[in-house]
Amino acid sequence: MEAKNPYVKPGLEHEVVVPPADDYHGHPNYLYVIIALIALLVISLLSDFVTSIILLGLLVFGTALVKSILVIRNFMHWKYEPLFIWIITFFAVLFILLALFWGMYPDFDLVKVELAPK
Amino acid sequence: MQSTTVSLRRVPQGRLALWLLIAGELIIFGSAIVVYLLLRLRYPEWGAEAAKTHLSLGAFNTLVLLVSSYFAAKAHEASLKKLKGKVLRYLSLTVLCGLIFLGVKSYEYTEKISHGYTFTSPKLVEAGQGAAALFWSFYYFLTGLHALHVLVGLIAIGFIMYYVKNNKHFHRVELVALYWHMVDLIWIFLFPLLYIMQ
Amino acid sequence: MNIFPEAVSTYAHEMDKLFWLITLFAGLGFFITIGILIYSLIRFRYSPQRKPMTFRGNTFREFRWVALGMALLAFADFYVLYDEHDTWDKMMQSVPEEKDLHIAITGRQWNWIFTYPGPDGKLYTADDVIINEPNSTIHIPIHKNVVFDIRSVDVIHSVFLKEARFKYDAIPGRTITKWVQFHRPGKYELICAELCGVLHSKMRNFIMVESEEVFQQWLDELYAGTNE
Amino acid sequence: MATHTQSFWTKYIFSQDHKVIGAQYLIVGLIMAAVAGFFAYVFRYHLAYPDAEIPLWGTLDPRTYNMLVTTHGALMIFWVAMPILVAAIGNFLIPTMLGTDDMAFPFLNMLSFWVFFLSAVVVVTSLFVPGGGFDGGWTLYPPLSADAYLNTNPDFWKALFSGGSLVILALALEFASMLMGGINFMVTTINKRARGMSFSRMPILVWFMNFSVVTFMFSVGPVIAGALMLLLDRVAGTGFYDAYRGGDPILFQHLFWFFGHPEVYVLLFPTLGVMGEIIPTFARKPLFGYKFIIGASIVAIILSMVVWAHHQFVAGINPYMAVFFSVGTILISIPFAGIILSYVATIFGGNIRLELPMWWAVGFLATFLIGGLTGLYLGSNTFDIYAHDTSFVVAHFHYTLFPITFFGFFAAFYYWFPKYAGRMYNDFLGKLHFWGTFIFFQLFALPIFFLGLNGQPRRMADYTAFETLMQDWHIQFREIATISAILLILTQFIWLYNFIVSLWKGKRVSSDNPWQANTLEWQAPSPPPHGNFEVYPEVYRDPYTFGVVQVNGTKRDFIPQNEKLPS
Repeated sequence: MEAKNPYVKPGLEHEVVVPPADDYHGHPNYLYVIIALIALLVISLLSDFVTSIILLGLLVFGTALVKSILVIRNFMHWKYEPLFIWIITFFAVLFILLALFWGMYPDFDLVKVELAPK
Repeated sequence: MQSTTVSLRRVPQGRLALWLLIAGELIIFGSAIVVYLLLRLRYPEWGAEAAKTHLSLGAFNTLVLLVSSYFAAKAHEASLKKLKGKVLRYLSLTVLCGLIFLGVKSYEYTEKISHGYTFTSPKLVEAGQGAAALFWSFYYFLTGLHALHVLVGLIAIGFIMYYVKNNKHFHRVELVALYWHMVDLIWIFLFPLLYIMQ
Repeated sequence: MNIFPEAVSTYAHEMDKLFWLITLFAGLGFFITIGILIYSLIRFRYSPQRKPMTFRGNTFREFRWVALGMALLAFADFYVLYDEHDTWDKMMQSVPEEKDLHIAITGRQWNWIFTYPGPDGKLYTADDVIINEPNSTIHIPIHKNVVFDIRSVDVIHSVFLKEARFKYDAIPGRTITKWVQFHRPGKYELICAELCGVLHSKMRNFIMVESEEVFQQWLDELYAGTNE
Repeated sequence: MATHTQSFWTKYIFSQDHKVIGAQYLIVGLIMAAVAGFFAYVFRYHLAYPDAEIPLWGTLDPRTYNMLVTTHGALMIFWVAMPILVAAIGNFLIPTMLGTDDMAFPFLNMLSFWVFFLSAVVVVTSLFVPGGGFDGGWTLYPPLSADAYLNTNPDFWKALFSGGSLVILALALEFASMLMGGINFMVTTINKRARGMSFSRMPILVWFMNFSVVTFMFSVGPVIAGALMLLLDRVAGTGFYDAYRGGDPILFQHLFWFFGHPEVYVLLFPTLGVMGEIIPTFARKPLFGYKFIIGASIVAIILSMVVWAHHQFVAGINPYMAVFFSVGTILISIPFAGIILSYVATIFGGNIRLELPMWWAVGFLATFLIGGLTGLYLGSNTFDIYAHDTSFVVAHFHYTLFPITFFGFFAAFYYWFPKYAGRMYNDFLGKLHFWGTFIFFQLFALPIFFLGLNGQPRRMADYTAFETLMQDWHIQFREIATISAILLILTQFIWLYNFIVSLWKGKRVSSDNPWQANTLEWQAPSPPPHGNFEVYPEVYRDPYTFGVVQVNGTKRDFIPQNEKLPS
């Protein structure tokens, strides 16, 4: 059966090129996911009525975070991927962005900078 | 199947490459967003500028992108069973959503530009509000870069639809769907940063 | 030939000492490593009869010599950091309370602009005296804390007084406040150390360090010159 | 393997064969090295003899001097070191070492080369556009590089076809090309290993190649965003780096060095990998601390993402923050010291054949040691205040990047030349080349340390304006450096002659495995055909099984990875 696969070269059968059809363990019900996403969008829009800046930030970024996790986990099938993928797409990216923020913050927001006219 | 001794081989090479590409893209966008955040914290007056963006249009665009992502996921599901008609239908819906997104975006741009909030906003600079002008530079930079990715995604989907039509490369539907979800993901963060945080 | 230019500021000697400390560690590291390398090349050169060793460094017993080398380097590193911290604190983190002279030094393509406080003794007031010409010489008193406000109007420049071990970038939009105290009179070149355009290599001014009285006399002349 | 016929175009130009693509990268890299080397000759000559007419060039004005220095730096880092070390060596070796036929994505590989070629064309074009080439330093610091910064409405096309914008565009293309190549390398390594080759049996070079591209991939994002913003500042008149419009020049420095520092490791890792193959083979001894080296590299990669601001100690950054970055910088020396010491430990106790590649490896270790140890001076934040932007820095990074790029490349060249050319190089000319390069390089770079310590700033078109920099010994040292640099460049012609003559006239190798090494590429025919192997190998052991053994009654001191021993 493997030999019929046009992507498999003789002698190199151990190389996985094309996913077998039963690659995924299952599919989430995408309809529930999209409904949840839209509900979160509506919640984040409620921020117009929120005056407290902390609550606003929490609400807006909290919903964005939950939305992104829903998209990554379900639409992008992250929950079926091996650890390696998690490391490169999540931990590494997060580490780098946090490092960037951490390294630049004292230079940008803890110093006095003037916008002198020319 | 000869040897799949190493668990990583479970990931076929196309998807692996796409994940690596996504990691790279997320860092590019992420660092632009980090820069935006740092300056946002420095200039409280950016809140007033953010209030001038069109919240309802932004929200509508978010909705459109979320729905398009849903269609892309459905197309992927159908592609595994090689249901050609279904894949094509869902992919065209995705493209439609992408086009609506770009249309709304360009309407927003023209509206903003007609009010004098351009890439460089010379009016604001002359009025001594250089920092406010910088907000608009960031607005166009971030959304423009994102729109560019939407455009690239649309072209890629076009190619994939052509392949699927010829009953080829069904597994590539998944790759383009992954890319499309990434575009969606970036917008999920851009929307609150540019539109909501006033 | 001296390796360093003459050390004329209060922290210049500390920096030179730091250099020799690092040189001690780096030199030790260099000669030990090169020594082992050359010894191995000579002692273990090819011979058909030789049976090479086969250790792979996977056990700690085999690995300990490399671990020792790393530990020594770590020690040297942290000793250097510990040793230098006082100097760093003095140079960078604490501007002295008594500012005997407060000057703004502003980079411009391609010379330095110096702003002296006017007769009222305060900087950034209407009576400030501005010296803005290529190759100009400014004067500062010896044994006094001179505080510089380093600024730039166009591109990035860098104030470099090599005898004082004083070097800070001038960044547009920022005022960077640093201090220096000279303890030897003389005329020192003020170099721009950051590429700033075509005439970067001609961007030069002088700082004349002299006694309090002579400086005061020069300052009076400066004020008189502007009053004309 | 593949026996289908190929036309000239698909075989040599738009080839998808990893070896041809490697050769293409190599050729473009070497041409750029010749250009950058010529520039180095011109401005070194000018530094030693400021008023003299330069042979083959003429007189040099300060603007052209800045342009040459800038272009020399940018070319050497991005168009010489990157393609030769990462792309060429990686393309040649990764598939063959893994015992497979080609890269995971041959088409992407080809695309990656042609995007790189385009970037090389763009960067060379940038030298000839009206207004002249870019002269703002290869670090592209704004506002100097964003010279449209006063103008909120620049002429778009004129600004786009100026030297600086074209350099930024070329960089963007180059990054895109390297990202494609890097993804290809990683996918190849993960999915296309020979049967039985687990991660712990991979040659150390393949590990290091992957570390290199991972470091590149994860650090390049910020500078891509930053460079786009810089380009917009130039062509569209935005104010991202304009302090008077709310932007910040320091911003670019952060984004640039976030990439710029890991970039050094991107270049260092392939060379360490090459040494990790050469040293065990010629010491006839297993690599010391294989797992330790891998672990230390991972630690170094993680640390390299949090040390970037040591390039900015004098650049007005928060002094409290500088202490953290100094600690990080100094910590990162420890894993690299461990790796270098592991190599020394590999040499210790071996049965050392001092063949030519081994000379280059030893030369690399000795030279790079100086480069690494002088990093201590610059990593110490206090001393860096004095040493920053002086020639000390110049000497330091030449002492690191020259051995990395050229010793690494030449070691790899002489080691794998018999495999990929099927012929042997001339050993005498090779030795001459090695000693010439080694000695003239030291004579070129050592004086610059002393000039720098005496306070000579870098990037100065001439020092005639400063009396304290024109003492007799300064002038003599500059002359020594210049003459050595010229001799260093001339020495490379020996190599070029050797290369070309050996390629066509060299003695054919009698064995596919002339160095008696263990890795899989030596089991392929020399030169390997399209598809590399006649029979795809299966791997039974790690690649460093050296030491005298009895195999089938005969005595030898190596067992190739794919040799099945009767148990």
